[in-house]
Amino acid sequence: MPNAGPVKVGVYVCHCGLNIASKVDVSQMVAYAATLPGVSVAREYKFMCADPGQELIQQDIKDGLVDRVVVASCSPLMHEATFRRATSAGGISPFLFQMANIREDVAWVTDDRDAATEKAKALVGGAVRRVSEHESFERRYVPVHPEVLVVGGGIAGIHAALVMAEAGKHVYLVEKEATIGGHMARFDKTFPTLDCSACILTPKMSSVRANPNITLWTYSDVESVSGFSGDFVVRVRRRPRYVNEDLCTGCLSCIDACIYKRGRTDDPWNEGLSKRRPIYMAFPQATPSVVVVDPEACVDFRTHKCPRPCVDACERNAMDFDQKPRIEQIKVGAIILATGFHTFDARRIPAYGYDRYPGVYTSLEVERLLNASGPTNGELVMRDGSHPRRVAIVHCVGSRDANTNAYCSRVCCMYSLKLAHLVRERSGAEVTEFYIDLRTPGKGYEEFYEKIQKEGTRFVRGRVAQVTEEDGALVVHATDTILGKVRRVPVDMVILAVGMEPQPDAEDVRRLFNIGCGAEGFFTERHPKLAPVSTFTDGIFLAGACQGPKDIPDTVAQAGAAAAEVLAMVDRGSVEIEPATAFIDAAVCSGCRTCVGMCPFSAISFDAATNVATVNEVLCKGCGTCVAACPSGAAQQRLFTDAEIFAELEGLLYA
Amino acid sequence: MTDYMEYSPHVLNALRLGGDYEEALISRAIWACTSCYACTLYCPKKIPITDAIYTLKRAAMQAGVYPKHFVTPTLVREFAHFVHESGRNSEAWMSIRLYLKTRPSQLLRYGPLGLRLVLRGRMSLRRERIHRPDELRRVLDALEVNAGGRP
Amino acid sequence: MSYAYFPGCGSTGTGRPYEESLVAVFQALGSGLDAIDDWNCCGATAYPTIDPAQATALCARNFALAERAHPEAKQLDVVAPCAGCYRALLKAEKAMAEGGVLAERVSNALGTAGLSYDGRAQPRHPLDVLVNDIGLEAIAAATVRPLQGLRVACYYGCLLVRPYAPFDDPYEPTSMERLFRAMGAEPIDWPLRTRCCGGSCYCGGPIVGALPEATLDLSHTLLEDAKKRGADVVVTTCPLCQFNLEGFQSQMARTFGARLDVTVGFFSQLLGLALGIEDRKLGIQRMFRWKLPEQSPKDHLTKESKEKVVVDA
Amino acid sequence: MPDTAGLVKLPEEMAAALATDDTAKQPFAPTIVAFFCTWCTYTAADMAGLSRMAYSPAIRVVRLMCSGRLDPQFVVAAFRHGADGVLIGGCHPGDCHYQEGNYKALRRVALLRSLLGQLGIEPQRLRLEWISASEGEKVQRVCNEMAEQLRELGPLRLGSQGLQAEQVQNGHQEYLSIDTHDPVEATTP
Repeated sequence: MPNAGPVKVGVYVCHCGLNIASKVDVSQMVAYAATLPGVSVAREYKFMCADPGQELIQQDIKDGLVDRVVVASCSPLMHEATFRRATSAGGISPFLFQMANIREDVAWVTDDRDAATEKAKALVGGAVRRVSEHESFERRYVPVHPEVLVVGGGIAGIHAALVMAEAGKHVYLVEKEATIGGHMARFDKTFPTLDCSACILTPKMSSVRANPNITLWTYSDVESVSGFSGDFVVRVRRRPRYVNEDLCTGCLSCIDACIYKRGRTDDPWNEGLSKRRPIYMAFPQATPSVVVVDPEACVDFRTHKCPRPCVDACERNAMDFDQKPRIEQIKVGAIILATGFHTFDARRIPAYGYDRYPGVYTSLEVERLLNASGPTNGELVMRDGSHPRRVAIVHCVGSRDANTNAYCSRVCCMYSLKLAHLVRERSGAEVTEFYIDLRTPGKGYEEFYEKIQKEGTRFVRGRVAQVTEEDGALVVHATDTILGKVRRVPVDMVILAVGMEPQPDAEDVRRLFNIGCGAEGFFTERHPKLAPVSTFTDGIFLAGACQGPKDIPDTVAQAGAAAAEVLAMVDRGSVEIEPATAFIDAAVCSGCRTCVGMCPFSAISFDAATNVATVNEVLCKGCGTCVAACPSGAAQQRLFTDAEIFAELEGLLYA
Repeated sequence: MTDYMEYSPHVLNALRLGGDYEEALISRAIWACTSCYACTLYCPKKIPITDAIYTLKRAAMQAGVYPKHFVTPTLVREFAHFVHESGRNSEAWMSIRLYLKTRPSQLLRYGPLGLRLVLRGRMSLRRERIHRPDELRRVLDALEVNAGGRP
Repeated sequence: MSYAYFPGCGSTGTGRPYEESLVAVFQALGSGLDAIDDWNCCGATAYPTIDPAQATALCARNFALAERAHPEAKQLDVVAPCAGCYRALLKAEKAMAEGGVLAERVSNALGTAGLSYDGRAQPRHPLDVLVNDIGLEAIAAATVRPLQGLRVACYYGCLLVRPYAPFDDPYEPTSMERLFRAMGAEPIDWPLRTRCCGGSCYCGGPIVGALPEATLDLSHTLLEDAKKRGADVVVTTCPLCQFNLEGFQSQMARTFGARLDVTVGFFSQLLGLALGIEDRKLGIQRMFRWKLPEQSPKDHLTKESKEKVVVDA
Repeated sequence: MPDTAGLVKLPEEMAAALATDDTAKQPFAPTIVAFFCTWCTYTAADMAGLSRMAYSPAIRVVRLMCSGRLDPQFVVAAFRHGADGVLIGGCHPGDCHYQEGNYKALRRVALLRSLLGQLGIEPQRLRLEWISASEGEKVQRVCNEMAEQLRELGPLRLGSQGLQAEQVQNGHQEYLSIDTHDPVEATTP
């Protein structure tokens, strides 16, 4: 629709402190902008995003000087919302605004000041031409479904679910393992306070079970996600555990009755350091307190000839060998992903001898050995039954290493100090830590390091090159970078402080939820500082180590933050839908139906009676592919019309 | 080998980070390097340390600041001379020339070992050369930095 | 099939038994080694110190000559037995494949002599060829004097697997162990097998290392450890390592006390013995010391153990 | 040769001798219009900025929600208005925020390239790249590569007839005639 009368564009160039001003000649730009057709006002300001900067815009609109706004500053991904708000506060449609990104796209990536200024002028030229074509329309909102999904039942998922349930929201908590608790449930003590992991976690686990606002589905996977922020449709696949969850009381008499009196398969809960029986419960405080049958190990699944003493032993008749997978479909307004991490596979560094020398352990294995409910009831006993007298802890295994993971896993220094303390306390062994740097940033962390030093743990500053076996002992080879000498330290046990990696299926999960991953595979937050628990997909939030390595305090803090974001969204009751949706001009539509097949979201329908296609703007997500395909130009995308983009091109290139 | 270097590879790198380039240049550590590439392989930051030491050696030779009692720079020159002239290196001749130039007394000490090699047919006193040394020389000379070898 | 062959300067000197045994072994396994006509020195580790481009050019000329002799071959394997030569050739091949200023300069320089290297020629180590082309099964089948029970210390040294390891793990190589296990031997677990012997691999200049005392120390540590771990013989893939470890044992005895008396040979010599090749063809008579324990059973593989070999392979 | 230049400071004369000869004046500075999808490549460009990865000032970014929004006419218009090259950046195959917009871009670009060929526009002037949000370094590399290529290629000179509206419309029709639901190999051309 043509705009009545000539446009009055206000151009506001931001210095961004020195971020822009040091590379772009702002005054020259302003002078140039003032010469562009349609520009009525051109100003500069040190920080446009600050209140006085926004007020400049508002005042000019209110004074009738300006009816279109161009701000040349940072990326629209950063401050588009801010300036749309300012434009709207001035009294015109927030969409009569366009941003020119002269910080990320110009000042920060151009060496030459003249070239940067020229490029910035071109971008402003593009924005001015473009905004002249903008049309005003209203923001649109849809209601938010009040129920919430949390994926992952580790400490992050548990905490987020509890916070939201206590606020009265209904939460679906989906966990792929048979019990919630995650990695934290497998630790013995937590740093730096050395409080018992189980003692602080299990009360939260039982609160989950007891809270009527939480629907807990363990042994389950999210199969599909559709819909959009405020109105997601999620299908959850619940794998059969061959035990009726509603009937089982966790009395364990079925396990006692099983014909296999000893474990048959490696128990993943204990990192394979013990065997698991065909019917099992991961640990005594498992939540829900329901047993699971392992069809791979249970003889009845292969021979169908087992007398099934478990069935007889169950007073509640809970055994159900005919159970099939079930699909549950739910509607939720928001989703929190708390899918956690995976520990680095130490086999990938063969020089450390893991899986070759039985005396080499991963830190998680040692956590289990030291755990009172672990395979050795908390006693430090090696695979050969002996008790180590000398123990080496090798830091940065799969972290800070260009051959494996370049990043720091953040938790290993601290848990290694904790393990040193526990190993000394339980076994009296002499412990040597081999480290590159000791990183202890956290409340009480440096103090904890000093405490461990005072206890008598030895410290060698040097990355371990190799672990070898000589005369029956393990020898740790490292260059002591303080002494500048090679040390060869004989020990009985080596603990590899393995780093944190994304879950092996993180890529699938990422695609399922349509969010981003960084190069290392952790989920990407919307903004590293200002939107640390949001994702680029509205309505989907992150908590815990799926977003990057972090320890328990940080995980819980982030889970709380994610819960708060969700609560804010749900309580607001509605969310703004993508403004850049497509629409079809019925007067121009030729009824060719090209667009109908194009739409990935089935948002376009065709009315045979009128011979025109129409877009359901709630279903439309605003990709614009139908617009690109429309031969008659009837399909257009708000904020990305053909006219707007052609105008931007002209402005860019004739600047 | 780091036991025989006054600076281990990571100290050489620390000198670089701290801007003390010259100290690395005159060190004996760079001449003790056997270019076994262990440091490069084990470096978690993939710093090409061995190749950096090559660069240091080259710079030290050009600047003439290497430790004079060290045999390696002479060896390098002699080796290059042999290859440049005849295309191949002759173990025996090179060893003898080298000892004469640097440590004549050692020649007597290692003489018997050399003799054992000769007796077992493992040291040829013939000067090895290729058929077309001029062809090779042309290639090498074209790459001389000061001989217009630039593209 | 026949391979282009880069003998290296050591082949007429300390490495002579290496070359003799390799040629015999390849022949016994039905492969040939055709030396590149008028090959020249690889530049070893010395030439890069003078100039990296010239060092690359030395190797590139060899590739160019090999390619000229085989204009039809799509890919041309150049077998280089000396680990030092092998590494130098690999480095040059990678530098040329990477392109850039250096590669362009070297190409132009080759052009001045009417030569060109188009990337078809690729260096291969004979160990790689034996294990991955000819294959352990074929070698096990050709074994007539199995090395039953022989405790072999497989010494890789530095340059065979560093900094490039196209055919094995650079930290934990296993090719030689697999090879000798296929012939009935029992390779020892030897963590030092990739540790530098200190030879400061100036190909052909063995007794002139920069720090003789350091070289002696490193070599001694290796041999002492191999002996402690019960090795009957140490085998190497590099003439310089071999000479370094074999030739200075009396001096080690003077410096460190006890005599070690360790047999140090080339891997190809031991392989040749297992294939039933006579000692002279393997250059055994050229070695300073060569003492292998009596083997039992001495003759042929029993049916049982032959099967086991295949499984192990 | 690994790059050791940053590792040790070469004596000046040596560094000068080894430096590549790129001091010769390049009179031609190309202009490239880059259509980046907001979710992956535009975010990657922000990342490049955040990491201060300098690249050629030739690039002028136009943000689209999805590479699937790319109307071939935009490319034609860019050339007509004086761009020397057009770069299109989308999410990697399988990563499209809108499921398959990037596949559509791939097909459109393939067709467009043949059309441009008929008009005498060199194929190097149109480039499609998959760049994910975390690949700021790839933005830098691709932009620099393309700017360099176009510098060598020189300015775009359209024939006397230029790009006539008729040809544009023909191209558009030709593009519409292809079946966009064919699976297509997910590779960067």
